Order: sequence, then C-alpha cells, then structure tokens
Amino acid sequence: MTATDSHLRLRQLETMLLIRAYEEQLVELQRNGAPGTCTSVGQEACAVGVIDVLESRDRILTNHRSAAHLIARGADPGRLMAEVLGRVDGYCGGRSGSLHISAQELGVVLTSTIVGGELSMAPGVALAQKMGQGEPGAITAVFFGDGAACEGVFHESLNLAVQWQLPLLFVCENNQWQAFVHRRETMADEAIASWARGHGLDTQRVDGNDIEAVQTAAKDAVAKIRATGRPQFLELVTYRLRGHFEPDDQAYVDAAELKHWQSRDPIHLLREWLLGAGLADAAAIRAMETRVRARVADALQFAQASAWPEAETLTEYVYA
Amino acid sequence: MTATDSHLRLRQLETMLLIRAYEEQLVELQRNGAPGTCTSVGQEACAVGVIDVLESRDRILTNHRSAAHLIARGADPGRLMAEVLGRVDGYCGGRSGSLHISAQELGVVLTSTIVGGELSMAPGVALAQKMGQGEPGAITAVFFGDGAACEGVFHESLNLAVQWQLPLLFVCENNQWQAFVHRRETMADEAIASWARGHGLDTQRVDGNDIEAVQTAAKDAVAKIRATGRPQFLELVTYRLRGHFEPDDQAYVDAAELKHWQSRDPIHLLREWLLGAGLADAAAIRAMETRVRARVADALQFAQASAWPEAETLTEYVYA
Amino acid sequence: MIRMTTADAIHLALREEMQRDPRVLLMGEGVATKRADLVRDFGAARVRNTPLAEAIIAGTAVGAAASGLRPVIDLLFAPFLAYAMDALINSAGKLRYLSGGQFEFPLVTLAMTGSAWCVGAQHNHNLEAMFVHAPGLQVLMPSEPADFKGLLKTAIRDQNPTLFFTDMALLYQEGEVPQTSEHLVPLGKAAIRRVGADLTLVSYAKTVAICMQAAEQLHAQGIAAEVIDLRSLKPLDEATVLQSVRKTGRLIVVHEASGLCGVAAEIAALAATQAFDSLRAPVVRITGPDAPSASSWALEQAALPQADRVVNAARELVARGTSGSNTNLHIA
Amino acid sequence: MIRMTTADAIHLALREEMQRDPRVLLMGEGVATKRADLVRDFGAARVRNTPLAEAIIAGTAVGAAASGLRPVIDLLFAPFLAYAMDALINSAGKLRYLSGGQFEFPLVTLAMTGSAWCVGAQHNHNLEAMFVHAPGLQVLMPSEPADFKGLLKTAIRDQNPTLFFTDMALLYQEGEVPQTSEHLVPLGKAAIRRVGADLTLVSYAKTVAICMQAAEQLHAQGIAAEVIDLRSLKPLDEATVLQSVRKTGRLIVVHEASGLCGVAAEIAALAATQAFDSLRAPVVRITGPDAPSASSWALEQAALPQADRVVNAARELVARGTSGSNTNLHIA
Ligand SMILES: Cc1ncc(C[n+]2csc(CCOP(=O)(O)OP(=O)(O)O)c2C)c(N)n1
Ligand SMILES: Cc1ncc(C[n+]2csc(CCOP(=O)(O)OP(=O)(O)O)c2C)c(N)n1
Ligand SMILES: [Mg+2]
Ligand SMILES: [Mg+2]
Repeated sequence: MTATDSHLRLRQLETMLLIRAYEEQLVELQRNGAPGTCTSVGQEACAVGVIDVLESRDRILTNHRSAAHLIARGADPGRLMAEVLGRVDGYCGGRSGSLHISAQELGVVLTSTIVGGELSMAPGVALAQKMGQGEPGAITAVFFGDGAACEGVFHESLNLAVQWQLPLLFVCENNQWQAFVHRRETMADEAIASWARGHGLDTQRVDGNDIEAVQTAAKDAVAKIRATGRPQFLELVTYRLRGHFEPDDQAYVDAAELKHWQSRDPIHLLREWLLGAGLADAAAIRAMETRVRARVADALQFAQASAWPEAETLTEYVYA
Repeated sequence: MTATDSHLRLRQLETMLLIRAYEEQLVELQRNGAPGTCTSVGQEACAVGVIDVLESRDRILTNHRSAAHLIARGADPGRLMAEVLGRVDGYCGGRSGSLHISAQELGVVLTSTIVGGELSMAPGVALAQKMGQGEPGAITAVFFGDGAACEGVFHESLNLAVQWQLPLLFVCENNQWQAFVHRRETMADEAIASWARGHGLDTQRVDGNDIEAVQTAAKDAVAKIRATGRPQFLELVTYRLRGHFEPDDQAYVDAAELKHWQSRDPIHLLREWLLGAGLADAAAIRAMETRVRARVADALQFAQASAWPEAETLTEYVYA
Repeated sequence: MIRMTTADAIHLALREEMQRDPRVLLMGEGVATKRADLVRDFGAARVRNTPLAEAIIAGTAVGAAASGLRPVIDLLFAPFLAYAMDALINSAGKLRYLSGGQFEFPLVTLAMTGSAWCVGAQHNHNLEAMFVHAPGLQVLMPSEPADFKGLLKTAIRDQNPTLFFTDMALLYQEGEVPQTSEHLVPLGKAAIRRVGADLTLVSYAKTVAICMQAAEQLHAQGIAAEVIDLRSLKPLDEATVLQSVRKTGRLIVVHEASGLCGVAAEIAALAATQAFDSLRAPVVRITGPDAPSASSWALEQAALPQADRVVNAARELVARGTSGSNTNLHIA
Repeated sequence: MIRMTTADAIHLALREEMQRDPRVLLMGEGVATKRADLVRDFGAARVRNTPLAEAIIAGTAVGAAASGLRPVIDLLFAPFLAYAMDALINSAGKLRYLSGGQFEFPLVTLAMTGSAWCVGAQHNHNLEAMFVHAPGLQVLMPSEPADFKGLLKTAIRDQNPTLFFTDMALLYQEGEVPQTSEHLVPLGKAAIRRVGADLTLVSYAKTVAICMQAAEQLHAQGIAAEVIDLRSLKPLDEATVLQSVRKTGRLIVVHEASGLCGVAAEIAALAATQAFDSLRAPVVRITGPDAPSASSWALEQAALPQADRVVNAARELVARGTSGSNTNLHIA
C-alpha cells in the first residue's frame, strides 16, 4: 500500500461519507413529505470504486438508484438536491426529480428509471464511441441491478455488445433486492455472472462492499476494454441496507440477513481498515465527517432556496 | 432396431414425405400468386422426431414455420391449405392464413408469428398444467428458432420456467437462419444451448436432421420433465433448405453451405438408412410417395373448393 | 355501505374473487410481499412474486388465461406496460380473432398512472388511449372506490383481456362501498354523477372530481352542468354520452391524458358525428399537454386540468352560444 | 422528375442521406442483406444487420442518437414495434424532457403496415395513432413516392425521433419523384391533392387514393370534393384542415386504422372544437373496424374503406345538409 493509495482511500472514504450524509439528509426531508428516493446506502463502495477508475472522456449510464454514481462522478449535492425537490437549479431543471437524473456535463447520460432502459441504450452510446463520436479511446460503463438482469433486454444488450465488440463495461450491483422481492425469488442461481458467461463474456464477481476489491476488478476490466475494444462484465455482490424507495419500513426484510450486511457496511469496513493500517486517525475521520455535514447543509440551503419551475415552461424541451 | 421401431420409422418417413409434398404444393401455388409461407423444408425430422414422443394430453406451441409441427401432430392437409388460402374451412376460418395457425383440437395452441411470442406464452400454458388445468401429467413443448433465442423474452421465459419449475420442453430448431440474416451475424457462439446452460437448464444439442438422434433426445427430455416437473432444453441443429418466406431466390445464401446441407436432407438420410438396413424397399417407398401425392391433391381440391369468409363475419371473434 | 380507500377496495375485490373462484391467480413484482394476507389465505401458488420482467409476466398470463386460469397481473406503473405490449396487444388482443375464436383471454392487467406523487413520466403516463385504440382489449379507469371494487370484480369474471388503470391520486381517497361480495359494476356503462340541462361535462378518473367542483361553481352561477364519469373507456358508453349531449347541446371533455388521439378526441368525434344537430356550441377539450409528465410538483400542477378552466370554458359556451373561437384548450 | 416505386424512393432517400452525412447509419434485421449496395458504398459499419431483437435495436439507436450519430432503424412490420415501445416511448419520447433538454434524438424508425399482402394482424396493424398520442415523437405516413423520399430525407435531418410508416399496398406503386438530392418535404404540412368547395375529404396513406377515386365520382355527380393528404400525422397540419373545413363546411375523414382514438377522431375533434361554426353537416368517419386484421383476402377487402362508401356518405351530407343521423360509419 503506497502513500498515494492511502491518500486515494482517504479521499474515497470522504466521498462515501458525503454520499451517505447526502442521502440521510434526504431521508429526513422525506419524513416531512419531500418526494421519495431510492438510496444507495450500503452500495457506496461499488459506485466510488468503479467510477474512480473511469476517465472524464468515458460515459456512464445509471438508473433510479443514482445518487452514489453521480456524487462519485463529482456531482454537486446542491444541484442534486434541488433536482430531487423539483426546483429549477436541479441538473434537469426539476423535470426529472430523483428518478432519472442525467448530468451530461459529467458524462452521466440517459439515466432511465425504467429498469432495463439503461441496458437498452448503453450499446448505442458505446457504438457511437466506437464509430468516432466523442473522445478517442473512451468507453461506456452501465450500472444496473440484479433485477434489471431479469429483464430480457439484459440478454439482448450483452449479446449485441459481444457480437459488435463494443467498449462497454457492464456493472451489476447485485444488492439482493428487486424492490420488494428478494433476488432468491427471481433467479435459480445467485450469480448474475453465470448468465453473462453464457454470452462468452469475461466476468468478474467480487465483494461490492470492499472498495479495494471493487477497484482492482474495475481497473482490470477497464484496461481490458481499452486494450481489446470488447465488453467486460463486473458483478458486485452487495446489499441494499435501506428500503427500496423512501420511506420504507423494510418489514419484509429478513432481520438476520440485514444485520449481517449492516456489519459489512462498506463505509465501516473502509474506516476500520484505514484506522487499523494506521493510515488515518479518528480525528482525521471526524474532520471528514464535519466537512461532509457542512457540504450537505449548504446543499440543502441551496436546494430549498431554489425556485420552482414556471408553469409557462411546462412544454419546453418536449421537441428539439 | 426392433420391428416396431422399423414400423415407426416407416410411418415417420411417410409423415415427412407428406409434409414435404404439402409444402411443395404450396410453393407451386405461390408461383401463381397464392399467399406466401415459411416452409419447413429440411426441418421435418425435428418436428416428427419430437412430436412423436408427445402425448395427446400435451400442448404444443409453434410459430410462423408451423406446417411440419401441425402435420406431424395429425393436422389435415386440406384444412391447413384452406387456411393458407384464407378460406372458411381452414383451422382458423381463414383469419390466420399461414402465419399463426392454431388447432386447439390437436393441442397446438397460441401460435404466434411474432418471433418470441410463443416463448412468452408457453410458461403460462405449462403453469396452467402445473396448477391442475387440463389432464394430469401433461407437459408443454414450445418450438422456436435460433432467431427467437435472440429476443429478450427467450431469457425471461427460460428464467421463469426454471424458477417456477414448469413442465416445459424448449425445442430450438437452430436452422442457421433468421430470415435474411445468418446466425453467425447475430450470436458470438454457434450454440443456443450455451445460453440455456447459463440458466442452469439441462440441455441437449443433437443433429436435427437425424430423426433417430432427435427422437432419442426428445424421449429422454420428456421423461425427465414428467419425472421432475422441471423444464428441459433441446437444441436441434438443422438447416433451412428453402428461402425464409416463399417466394425467395436465396441469392443471399452461401452455395457451398446450402449444398452441404442439401446432402444431409433429413428425408434423404432416413430413406437411405431404411433402404440400407433392409427395412424398406424402393417399391414400398414409391408407394408412400404415391399416397402422399394423392393426399396433397385431395387437400388442394378441398382447399380450393372452400368458400371465402363472408364480409358480414368481419368483426366476429374480436371479443368473447 | 362501508367507507374505504381505493387501495382497500381493490384489495377487497381481489380477495373476494380469489375466494369465489380458485382459477383466479395474482402475479407481479411484489404482489406476494405486499398482499401477504392473500398468500396466507389462498396459498403461494395463487399469489406469485415474479422476476422483474413484464414481458414474461404478461405473456405467462396470456398463456395461462387461454389454458383455464384467470390471471390478474400487477404491472405497477403504466409506463412499464411498454415491455408488455406484445403480450397484451399482439397476443391477448389478436389471437382470439386470428385463430377464428379458438381462445379466450380472461385476464386483468393492473397499472397505476396519473400525477400526484411527483414521480415523472416514466412512472406517470396516462396512455390508456393507446389500449382503447388497440382491438380486442377492454380498458377501465374508475374514479371512486365503489367502482374500483365493482368494475375490477366484473373484469375478473369477464372473458376478455382488460386493462385496469388506477389514478395514483385516488389511491388513498375514501368512499362508500357496498358491502356485498356481489357488488358488480357492468362494463361499458358510464355514471351520471350530476344531472344538469345546460351543458355536459365528460371525464374519468381524477378529473371527474375537477368536473364536480366546476359544476358546483357553475351551479352557483346559475348554470346546470351534467357530469358524466365514463369509468369504462372500452367498451365505451356512447349512448349515455350522446343522450346527454342531445339534451344539453354543449360538451366539454376533460382528462389528464394528452389530447392528440386521446379519449377526449373520441368523445368529441362522437358528438360531431352523432349528435351534431343537437350541438349548440363548439365542443371543448381540456386535456393534459402533448408533453411527458414532469416530476416537479409545480409542473405536475400546471399540467393538470383545473376546475377554473372548466368553469371559464363552460361560461363561454353558455354565454356565446355558438360562436366559433378556439375551444381546444390543451393545457399550456 | 423521374418515375419510381415507393420502395425505390425510400432506398434513394437512404442512399442520398448516407452520402450527405457520415453520421447517418442504418440498422435492422436484414438491412445489410437487402441493401447490399449501401454496404458496398458506405461500409458495413454504417449498414448493420442486427440480432433479432427489436428492443435492443431501438434502444441502441436511441443511445447512439443522443451520442452524435443519426440512426435509421428498420423494424420491418408495425406490430414488431411492440418490442421497441420502451426505447421509443419511454426513452426517445421522454428523456429529452425529463433531462431538461440535455439530449436530442435524431432517429428514424421505419415500419410497414396496412392490408395488401394477406399477412394478418401480427404483420398488419395500423397503430400509428398510438405514437401520435405519445409525447415527444413525430409520425409520418405518406401516400406517394415523392413524399416517401422527401419526408424521409427531412426526417433523417430532423433532431426529433420520428416514426416513418409505409403502407404495404403502396410499396410497389410508381410515381414521379423530383430528381434533386435536395427534395425535402417539410414535416407538418398536409398536401391538398384536389381542390373543391362542397366538402373536405381528409386521409393519409393508401386511403388517399380511395378519396381521390371518390372525388372523381362525386365530380361526375356535380359535387366538388377537396382532398387533403395529411402525410405528417404529427406534427399535424391543423391549419390546412381547418381552412378547408371552414370553406366547405363538410368533413369526411377516411383511414384504414380502426376508429376509436384514431387519427380520424383527432381530425373530427379538431373540426368540432375549432371549425364548429363553419360545419354545415355532421362530421363523418370512415375507418377500419375495431378488429385485428384478418389474413383472408376476402376479409382484408371487407375491412378496407372503399370509394363507394365515401361517395354515398358525401352525397348524404350534401343532400341532407345538416340532418343528424348516424354518420359514424365504421366499416361493418
Ligand atoms: C420496467 C420496470 N419495472 C418495474 C419497475 C419498478 N421498480 C423500480 S426499481 C425496481 C427494482 C429494481 O431492482 P434492481 O434492478 O436490482 O435495482 P435496485 O433497485 O436493487 O438497485 C423495480 C421493480 C421499474 N422502474 N421499471
Ligand atoms: C418480433 C418479430 N421480429 C421480426 C419478425 C420477422 N421475422 C419473421 S420470421 C423471422 C426469422 C426468425 O428466425 P428464427 O427464430 O430462427 O426462426 P426460423 O424462421 O429460422 O424458423 C423474422 C425476422 C417477426 N415475425 N417478429
Ligand atoms: Mg437489486
Ligand atoms: Mg432460424
């Protein structure tokens, strides 16, 4: 573990803390009636570990559970929160709300809350890259869940990416839940990767709560894509620590399973690891926590101060 | 090879000859403007070999290329031809034409010409059987092509059949063509079975032009389904010897590949085998050919004598 | 009568019909989780959580419906129907006809839509008109708990494939519901919610309440509006609509869905073709805009037809008799 | 001018636009097989055979369109669009709006429909109205080779997602087509095919010819019919339709698609809301029935609006002025 690595991990911990604080702030707002969200709580290492190995020229597609991906990519929590609240200063001017936030300026494109939507569009984004649009050598990463893998378009997307040799990284965050249905009720096998292997795709399946494992696998996959121009498949085994869509009492969740995964909270694991390895002390981490709380407080202020869209703009942006 | 087997093979040869003669008669009509059809020429052993091991209580789903399945199941060539010509005495009163012929009385149900349609409905037919509708112990066989396996619903259908343990036999006639596109342009691997194995399904992949191989595999698969209630997957490797939809000059087909498969015509293979094994002599086979020609001539007469549906019936059968 | 929400009325209809007919089964992403009491009482085989795959949920339901079962599928939100179009439109809607009547598809598809929850166009899209246009399908979209129960029960007992849409805004609204388990509302019968002689307001789902508010305000101004709740969009109760228009001579159609080729277009065309001589003024359409639904609460409100727009249009019609200025009031 | 079939006009439009703009690419099941000359001239990367999977063909086109390419996809027959609904309606139609204008989708989807080949309802379904109803999409359905070429070229250059429907019956019909590679027909402009003062016939695709036949017969009987070919169903040329109806006071809308919530309903509603004062007689709709398309030639013919029906309806309208009997002539 080099100094730069340790510096990187500290930055990653702060990003994960920021994501967590941002989403917990939203959950609090939702107790008072703000629009609901699908939080990434428990999956922060997946987002940060993968997105840290991507470059600015690369493109990212995400879905309804996008906050971690967006913040890991450098999105402004204030503009994100404004979007969730439906205000003009949101990334989509309030039209999206929390469920389909795109940020073209960050390379986060075509976010769809139709499960499978991102998988249907990702090959086209990668095809454009392959055919010379955007910066040379760029690749596309598409983030999706275990549930999305049950949609037929998953199979179509993999087959096309393999057949057309598209520079596409499939990132499946297998968080064991598909809204209110447990993964075990929907698939005979617990691994999405076994489906992907049927397509002759290179697959890796790693612990999604261990950021080091995630990043190592992602680095390897991205390098292979840039070298060969062919797609890669990454399954990150993780867990949805909160409900599907806030507010959600998780009454349907097995308490023991939840408890087990809570003990494997990726933020907790990274913090302990940094402390244990003497790469950070409690004070430094407390300082981080203070910084992210301050950023989230500013974000909230910004979002709440932002205006509602004017009724006159209702039909803007329907047609080009 | 027992006497009953040899008797069975002779009957099967006659059925295959009947299918061939029936479709060649249609091709001739089409030269004079009759509605087109997707013929099964070259795939007769797949239909006859599988359907001969099914029982009357079982259900069959097929698609646009259905003549071999229907005739193997005992359909009357006259009523089939009347349907193709759009006449009232057709199995569907002329509403279907050649592309979606169902014959509930034969257990051939829900024929769809939407590629993938049959795969989407088959689990429901099998679910009804599992839940006590129809005769006990019945199973469902769904016939589809290599192209249908490229539709996402193929993946959804397999996953559901495995997860819900449905008594469903998937029969993929991999005839190397998807309309005007060769299979190699659409799939990285030449075996559909490799996709099915990704679902943890028992798969067999056999020569679809060798009726003995087809029937042995089908018998084994059907026995497993009845014993376990779980789905099985059968890939029959074959070839579409004629065009996609008559008339079709096959200008886009590789001549060498076509020639190779013509030499493996399933009817030719079975005839040679029967003659070689001394189980039939040329005279007996000539007699068969005479019989099937006569049946097809009767069928044509019946079909052409059949009336057109009355305009007044246009909106019958839209709603129950 | 007993007071309950739309959500409870739907649940009760499902429970009663599952109780009544063992062939009824429920499938969908989370139905077994959310309706655990039905799993308990009718068993896991009849209340099935499914993989996240609408095409196979709907296709399986079509296959099962043709094979002796009576499936009800919950596809959650209307835009997700996009993945089930082949099963619903090409299979359920066409295979009875194409087979010369060999199959029937007793099948009900549930989906939610409509503004209220700020979820945006991929959860909120009033696309019911697309299914009205498709042959072989029936489309229901009630406005009050009693009809949610009575129409859903009738649909489950019917032999035809039916789309049953729930306007999200109504889900937790309460209403009086007949207690009997034989409360059946016939398909294809509109409900006259208020009788009036001066003009006819035709609507369905959440905008029925808007029309009732408008009628109240108009009454205060001496204008008697008749309010018709279509409830059943297909089969459509043309007779009730025509009878009212022939009586009042003035027609305003109101719905949240966008206007182009929507249900309001059909109702307006009905009047123009079959009640023309009775019409004393231009028909008016007050609909949502030709735009996806935005999530922002402010834009959700802006897209929704409001009572004052209905009132103003009504007063104009009554006042000017038959003057012909633009009466095609798409919102925005 | 040069004489060519609709099929050749479409092919020429594709060739010219691929020649003009290297970002244009063609994808579909068999496009490279059937248009081998385009592969030869523009390369296999720009003319791609695809797997048999409409959802990913359309989804890939949507992703590519938002990323700098200008895809044209051939989905073959209209009913197959059922598998592409999410990409077209939920993605292409909504993501520009939901993202606050971050994306544009210059994308054209080709599909065939209409009676002629006795192929039945799973190949022949005139569902264009479903896409007219959906926000964010454009819908074109021409009637003659010159427009097939000119509208397809305009659509390929346009920044919005467009559905381009070809009526199978027209595919091998010939017509005069301007030779210039800059022959562009604007979207949203109807064509007046024949001028007349007594009544307005509005149609599109194959039934335009039916209306022209009817107009010819009516002329012989001293009735001057104006024939409008919509060509572009969305954007819809409301002005041209309204101007004509305000002039003639009589309107008959004719199309092969079924009536409920169809384009004829929209046109009738348009007249009833915005040209009411000019209407001298009930509007008439002559459309296909609320039924899937049968394969049988006899039933295909029975479902199709015929000239004599148009003639009879027109004579009735002119004769009885404004009498109000049923003028909603769905076929059968
Ligand atoms: C086509 C479609 N069906 C259903 C839904 C409702 N829904 C939203 S998220 C979700 C679960 C998705 O599970 P997964 O893909 O594993 O992602 P996760 O939510 O676990 O991150 C469901 C069913 C939807 N948005 N789109
Ligand atoms: C959804 C859909 N897409 C396209 C078609 C047009 N089509 C009819 S058959 C066919 C090829 C099917 O290939 P395969 O499944 O291998 O069956 P085969 O024709 O080879 O028997 C195609 C593309 C269709 N009928 N349905
Ligand atoms: Mg999940
Ligand atoms: Mg094939």
